[in-house]
Amino acid sequence: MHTTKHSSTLPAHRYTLVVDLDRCTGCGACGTACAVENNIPPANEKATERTGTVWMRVLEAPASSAAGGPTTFVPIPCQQCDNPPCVDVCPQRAIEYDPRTGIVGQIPVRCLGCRYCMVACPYHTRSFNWWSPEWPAGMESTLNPDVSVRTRGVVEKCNFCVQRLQAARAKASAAGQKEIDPADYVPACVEACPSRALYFGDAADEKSEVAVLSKDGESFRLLAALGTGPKVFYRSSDPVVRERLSRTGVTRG
Amino acid sequence: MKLELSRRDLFLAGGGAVAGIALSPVPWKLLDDLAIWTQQPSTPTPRPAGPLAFRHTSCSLCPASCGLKARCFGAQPVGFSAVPGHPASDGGLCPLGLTAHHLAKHPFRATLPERVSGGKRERIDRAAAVATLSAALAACGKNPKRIFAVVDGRPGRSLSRTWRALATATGGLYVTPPAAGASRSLEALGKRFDGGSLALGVDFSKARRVVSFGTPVLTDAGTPGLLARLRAESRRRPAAERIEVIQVEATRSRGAALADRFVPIAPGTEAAFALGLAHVLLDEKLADAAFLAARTSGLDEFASLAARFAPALVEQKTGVPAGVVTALARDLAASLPALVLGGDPASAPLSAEAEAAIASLNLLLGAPFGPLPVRADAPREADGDAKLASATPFDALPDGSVGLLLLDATVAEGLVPWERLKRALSDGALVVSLSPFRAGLGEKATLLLPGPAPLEAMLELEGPSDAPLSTLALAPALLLPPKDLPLPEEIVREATAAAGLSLPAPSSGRAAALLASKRGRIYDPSAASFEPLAGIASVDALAELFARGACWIDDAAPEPKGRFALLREGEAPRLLEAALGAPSALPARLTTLPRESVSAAPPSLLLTKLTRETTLFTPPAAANASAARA
Amino acid sequence: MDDTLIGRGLRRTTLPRFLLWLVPWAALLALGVYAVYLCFAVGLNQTNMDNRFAFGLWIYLDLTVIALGAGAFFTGFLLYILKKKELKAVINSAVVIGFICYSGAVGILMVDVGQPLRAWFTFWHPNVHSMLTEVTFCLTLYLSVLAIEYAPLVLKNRRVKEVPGALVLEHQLHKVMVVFAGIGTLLSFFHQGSLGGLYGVLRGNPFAFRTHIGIWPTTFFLFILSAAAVGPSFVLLTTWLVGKVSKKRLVSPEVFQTLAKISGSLLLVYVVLKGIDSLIWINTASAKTGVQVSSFYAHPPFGTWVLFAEVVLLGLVPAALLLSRRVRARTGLLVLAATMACAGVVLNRYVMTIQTLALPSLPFDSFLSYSPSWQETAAFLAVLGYGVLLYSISFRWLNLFPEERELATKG
Amino acid sequence: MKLPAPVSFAVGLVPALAAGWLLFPRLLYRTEAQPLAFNHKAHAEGGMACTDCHAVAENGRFAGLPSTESCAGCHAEKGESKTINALVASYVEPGREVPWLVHARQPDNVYFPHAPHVTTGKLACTRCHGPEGESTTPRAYQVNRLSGYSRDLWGPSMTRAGRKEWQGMKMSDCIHCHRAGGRESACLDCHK
Amino acid sequence: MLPGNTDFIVDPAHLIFLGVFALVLVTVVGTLAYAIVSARRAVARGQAASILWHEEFEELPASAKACRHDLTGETPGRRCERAFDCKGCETHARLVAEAKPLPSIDAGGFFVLADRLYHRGHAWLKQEEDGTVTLGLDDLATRLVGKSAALDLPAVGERLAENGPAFRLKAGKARVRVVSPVTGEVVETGSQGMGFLLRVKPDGPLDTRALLSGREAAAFFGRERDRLQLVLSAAHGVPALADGGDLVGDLSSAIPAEDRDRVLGEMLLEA
Repeated sequence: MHTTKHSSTLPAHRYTLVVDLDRCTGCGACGTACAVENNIPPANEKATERTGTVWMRVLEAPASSAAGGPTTFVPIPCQQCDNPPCVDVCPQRAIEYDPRTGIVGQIPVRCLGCRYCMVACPYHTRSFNWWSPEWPAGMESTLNPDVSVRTRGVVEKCNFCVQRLQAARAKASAAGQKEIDPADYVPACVEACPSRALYFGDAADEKSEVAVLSKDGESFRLLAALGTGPKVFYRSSDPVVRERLSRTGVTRG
Repeated sequence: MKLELSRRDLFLAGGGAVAGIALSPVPWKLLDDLAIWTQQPSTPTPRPAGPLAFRHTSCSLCPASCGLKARCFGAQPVGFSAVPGHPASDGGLCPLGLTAHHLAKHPFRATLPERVSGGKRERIDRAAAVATLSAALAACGKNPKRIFAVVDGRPGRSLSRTWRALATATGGLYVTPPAAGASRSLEALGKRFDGGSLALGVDFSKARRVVSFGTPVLTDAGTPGLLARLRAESRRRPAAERIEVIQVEATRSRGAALADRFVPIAPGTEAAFALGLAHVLLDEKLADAAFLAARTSGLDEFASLAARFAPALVEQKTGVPAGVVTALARDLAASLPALVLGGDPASAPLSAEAEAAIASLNLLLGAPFGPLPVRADAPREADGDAKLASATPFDALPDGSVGLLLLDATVAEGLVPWERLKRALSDGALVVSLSPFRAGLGEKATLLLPGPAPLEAMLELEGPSDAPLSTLALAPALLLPPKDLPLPEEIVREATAAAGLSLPAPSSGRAAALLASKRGRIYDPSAASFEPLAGIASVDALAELFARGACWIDDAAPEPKGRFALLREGEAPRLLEAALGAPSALPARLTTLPRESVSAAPPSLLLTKLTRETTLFTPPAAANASAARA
Repeated sequence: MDDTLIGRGLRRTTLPRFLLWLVPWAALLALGVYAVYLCFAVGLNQTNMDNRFAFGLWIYLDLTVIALGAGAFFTGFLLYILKKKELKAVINSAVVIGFICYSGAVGILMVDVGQPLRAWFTFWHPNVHSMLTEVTFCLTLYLSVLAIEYAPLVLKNRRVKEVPGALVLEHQLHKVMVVFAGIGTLLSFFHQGSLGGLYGVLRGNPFAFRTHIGIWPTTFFLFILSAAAVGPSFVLLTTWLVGKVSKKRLVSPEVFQTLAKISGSLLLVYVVLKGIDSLIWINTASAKTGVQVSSFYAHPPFGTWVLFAEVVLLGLVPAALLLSRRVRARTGLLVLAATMACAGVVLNRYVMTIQTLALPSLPFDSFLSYSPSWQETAAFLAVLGYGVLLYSISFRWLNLFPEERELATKG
Repeated sequence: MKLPAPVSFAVGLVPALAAGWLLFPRLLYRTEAQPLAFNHKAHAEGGMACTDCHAVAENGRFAGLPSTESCAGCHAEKGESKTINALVASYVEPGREVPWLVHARQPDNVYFPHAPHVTTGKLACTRCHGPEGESTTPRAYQVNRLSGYSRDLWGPSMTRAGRKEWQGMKMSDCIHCHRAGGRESACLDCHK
Repeated sequence: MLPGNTDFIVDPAHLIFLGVFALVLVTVVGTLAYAIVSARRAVARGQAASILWHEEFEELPASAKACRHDLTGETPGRRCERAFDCKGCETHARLVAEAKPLPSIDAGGFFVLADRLYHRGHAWLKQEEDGTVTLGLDDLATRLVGKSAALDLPAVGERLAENGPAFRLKAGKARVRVVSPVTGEVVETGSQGMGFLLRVKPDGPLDTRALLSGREAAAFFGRERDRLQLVLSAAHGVPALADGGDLVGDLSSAIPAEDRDRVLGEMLLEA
């Protein structure tokens, strides 16, 4: 039987993303690689930053001090919460938390496009397909066959490139292994980041880079006070940046 | 016997029919199929075009020539990743490169020659293209006001030799674009060397502090993300070992926002600010005295010039508080070697005087040969070079004189502005572009001879001129060009012949020339290893390596003997005048996608997407154009 | 034809005048239908909603009309379950208004979703933890119940009842109406609540999130109570309005007073509970999420006046007015008080929808604005047009106010 | 004469049943011919295993159909039979891939990895594909006009009653087998 | 949603939720089905006319619901609760048992014929010797509808039900049905001139307990005259027949056209 309640024991894997804000230059390679990998369509001519389909968005946080310290660029994919606010609100179970990977999966073919999950997500990492996906003639041939194209009127979001996990699992199976080789499962954004600001791995493995990085004093999570338990960690050597970004923000408009 | 059919019978029969349908698969199967139908996306269905394979090549979209690892199904690449350890890019790849495989399907892609006549754009066949071009070629040289000029965005390639030969044959000009970004500073510094002009590169890993006068060192400059990575890695090291980036700029650009320190200055006062720093360095005896003594000349003259730029005056000129100037100069001196770069390819270049001041500052900080190593060009075929036309700098292109302008596919509008080109043209000039796109300069051409799109042809790629070491890749094609694509080089040759001119046969001796030099190492991406070039047995073996996406990297060049002039003949008064003169108006700045301006190709539609759908980028000019037309 | 459809003894305007009255509403409906067509054919990009403002005018409209339409269930509950006989005078009208509000809301909801063809998935793969599932189930069922409650009105039409069996069916339906009233009350109770819960469960939104009582957030109960409180007020208001427009006396003044008394009492209870809830929220929101409640009201135009208006100006004040005998004696004041009560709930739904979405959550986020596109507005107005059309037709040809004839005879 | 009630009822019932059971499947499915009359049996008798042509690659991907190149390994020349002549003339010589109509092709949003089922799960090919390997000519490919998918996904029987283990490839079939084996899966394990 | 569906979740929340949903659905559908089935059954049992009459009666103004014994002053102020179906009424039975045979009384301005029985829907019934009965409109109704009224009589062979519609008539814009005092089959149709409108063969022995005659009828007509005055005055705000004198011969011409429907409906007991 399917279970909707999250397993109380720690999942076997906790795929985790760590973003080193010191390194991010806001170049946009992560978002581009994500769009290429996940068959995200080109923009409609009327699209704006509020109506576009972007799974990996890089936001610009204002300078850390009035004196104008370095700007922080904050790449925001789906935070893959352990206690996701979106899963419970979906009226027809188009969102699923997989306790074995910690990935919050969105199933666009099940989605009716009510957008309740978007209202529920405090990170605003979900996109609604306001337009039909369209590619110029011939460009469909460049689509990634490992990812299906989502139609108009459904919600979609980052799923940590789960197709790469699927491929890694198949490869492990073909080799007769039970566990995947961690090197085989790297999301497109992490692979693409030219300044290597993104780390990805299984935090259930205590020795993994992400487990170590996510636990040190420089790491924090967005809106941690809301108890959503994201598996995307941010880190900065600057305590001001850490303090500023880890707040629950209702800034003065 | 008469059959009476009542309403009751009709109802019963209807009921029977309903029961019959209910007992057949119709409703249940239809329900299931309709349910599936509602889940059917009216979208393309991507299917693998063959088995999965990885292939290596290099990106040709900008001079950085990053290594590409292409994920292909059959012959179709569907995505790229960077190649860690690649000599040209060290694992970096920018958004442009990540979408290179889309460009062949770009809506602006042209696959047939196009001619603009009477304001109307029409497709023409190969013969018509040849005829048009040969007529124009034949007309050249007869009238000194209608000369031939060819602009080559990437000089030094084998194809460049053809263009030089063509310029020679027509008595025309072979034009090269100005240096981009940091290269301008390096050029200015290199020219101060008395042992002949030096080619210098930038090695960020050897610098502790980087001062950038508007150069997007954090967001762009050479290898994508390299300085940002180096700086971030140094952050967790002891304070003395940290790399710091100081951006000196009139506006808070993205690079300025990212920098450790941002020093806003009045526009056009870079020279004054640099001289102010020099003043403090010399006044407080903080400059690299050993380097100055051993490798420079004209210190006294320069010192007396710099003495005029006390921080108080600098504050008055630049708007930067005197304390900030002093503190910055002391910080630079405290963490040598430091590095100063100036100019941004996407905005107005710095004045020659500002570059001169920046060059002197680099000397005071002892940058040459450390963070600014000497580099040698990649080996080329030498034969007959002397007979070919030499390069005319783009700035020297005479106004109103060009009757036939040939723009190579590598010419990017960002470095070769159309407005400037237009000034060089005479009335009724034929502008031929070899760009595969009906965008950028390709859109401006009156005769478009579209060539292979990026990744559709084997390319000769040298790394950027500001890289610490020369690199060379003969990058294999990943995509098949469209069938019947008339190759522009062939059309040009045919037209040349038709015009009664002769051109030497196309050369393919680059690999041989490289092998003959026995310099450097070659990187094999599939093995992720380097091999000394000397160990390669034959040109064929080298060609095969290149066909697998290999990249050659030069050995470090020895430090040359000689001195840099802190000031050159008669430079001091000009510098003084420029630095003390009124600040110029704020340049109209374009914040662009990384390298957009120096790429000849329009951005992929996915980049246009990010421009439209995120707040991160302000729209680059090309994306705006595509938006307007879409 | 027309005059034989009008109930005996009821004075209605001439057919041409009636048709002329329908024209603007029909035009509104037609424009809205065109806007809806655009939304279906071209997509929801026709709206000004976006990824940040994922709910807009339509959800706000749904919440509002369903709250106002609560008069149907609550009058039914009072009449059939609590046997408040005097409400028989308005039950028909309340049912029609309820039907209009609910069918309008369901219709708009179908346009609001991106893939309406998949809407039935909610029934096939329900996630019962979602408030929206509860809303969907209850709304669908209750709309059916309202249709059943509407049927007797049609069956009693002067011409329809001549059909053999029509009046018999009406008679039988009337006998079981108590069952439907009971079910309607149950369903309304849950979906009014779950509409409140819709926002109250948003753990990621400290402005909307409320503490739980049992398994439901407090907004669940506040929505039920506020809807029940303004339902009678809205019935009062519409009855008065219909009377004004048609220039008829439709119900006796006692009915108004009964409605006002019920509305006022419930509103008072609601306001008190809302106040307590606000206090609890003010003291838990900042403690748990590190947000100062004052910062929710730091973005103009959503100042603290909103809370004041909601609780005092359009809550406590109309409650006091409705409960005052002297106010109740004067129709003008009574109508004003009922209007204020309705406005209070309209404001509450607005705040819950729009302010909730407009407030930034991430520390580097900003307060957002949203204004509906003409398509959204037209679809919204279409519901109004449809409502007026259906109500006008019902008023002309169905006997909505049983007392009307007698009041007319009395002169 | 008045018709007895059962007769009137039957007048409606019988044609409806006939239409539902006989006509409806014909309307619902469209039959398409395979490009070549491939003989699985002959190849199997020749000593070939399924995996000789349909193999799981080292990277875990299933190379579902052999390329024309691999066919040409044995059938480079015309001569042996009409089918081989057609293969050589239409595909080998022009270097085109054979556009086989794949009975088992799943919807685009489905991810079915062969490796965990075949290599790890040790399922025989026939478990899901049936006795395809014994066929002498390829079965006609039937497309559901509404969904556009192969009839094999639903199974040959309209009712799905009494179907063989290998007939039907709907999600419920996958889930039944997984549950029977105690292997729970998340949506994204099989959906992309 | 349904058990057996691969996606069906077995956990308490789902079971409770879906259970409640199913329960509500079954209740709604069941209740609706019950109402429809019982309505069908009522029609099949011939209760339609009775239900119709009761429904109509329910909506009549109070002034039209006076008990027959209220008319005669035996039980002043009594309202009929049985829709004038006196047959099962205990009060009626008791009073009839006590009452002496009613003498024939002449009512001023109306012909109250001794051989007729009057229904309060203003139809009269006359028992004929051949066992049939004839039906007609009483004097008040005849004068109310006027001479120009068009009659819509049922065809021979059609069935009438007591308190069901006997025939319809149309006078100007007014359309009204006349209630039948008897259950039976129409055997002949007449006309105003023939002295009767319908000849009906009653089902079984005639039960006339609910009909008025003699003194009751006279009182009834007096009462109806007053009621008519009220009904008319309601429309105009001034009392008609202010002199308390006799009614004019053709009442129909005295009623404003727009009120005729309402007046006729009220007087002929059609809501």
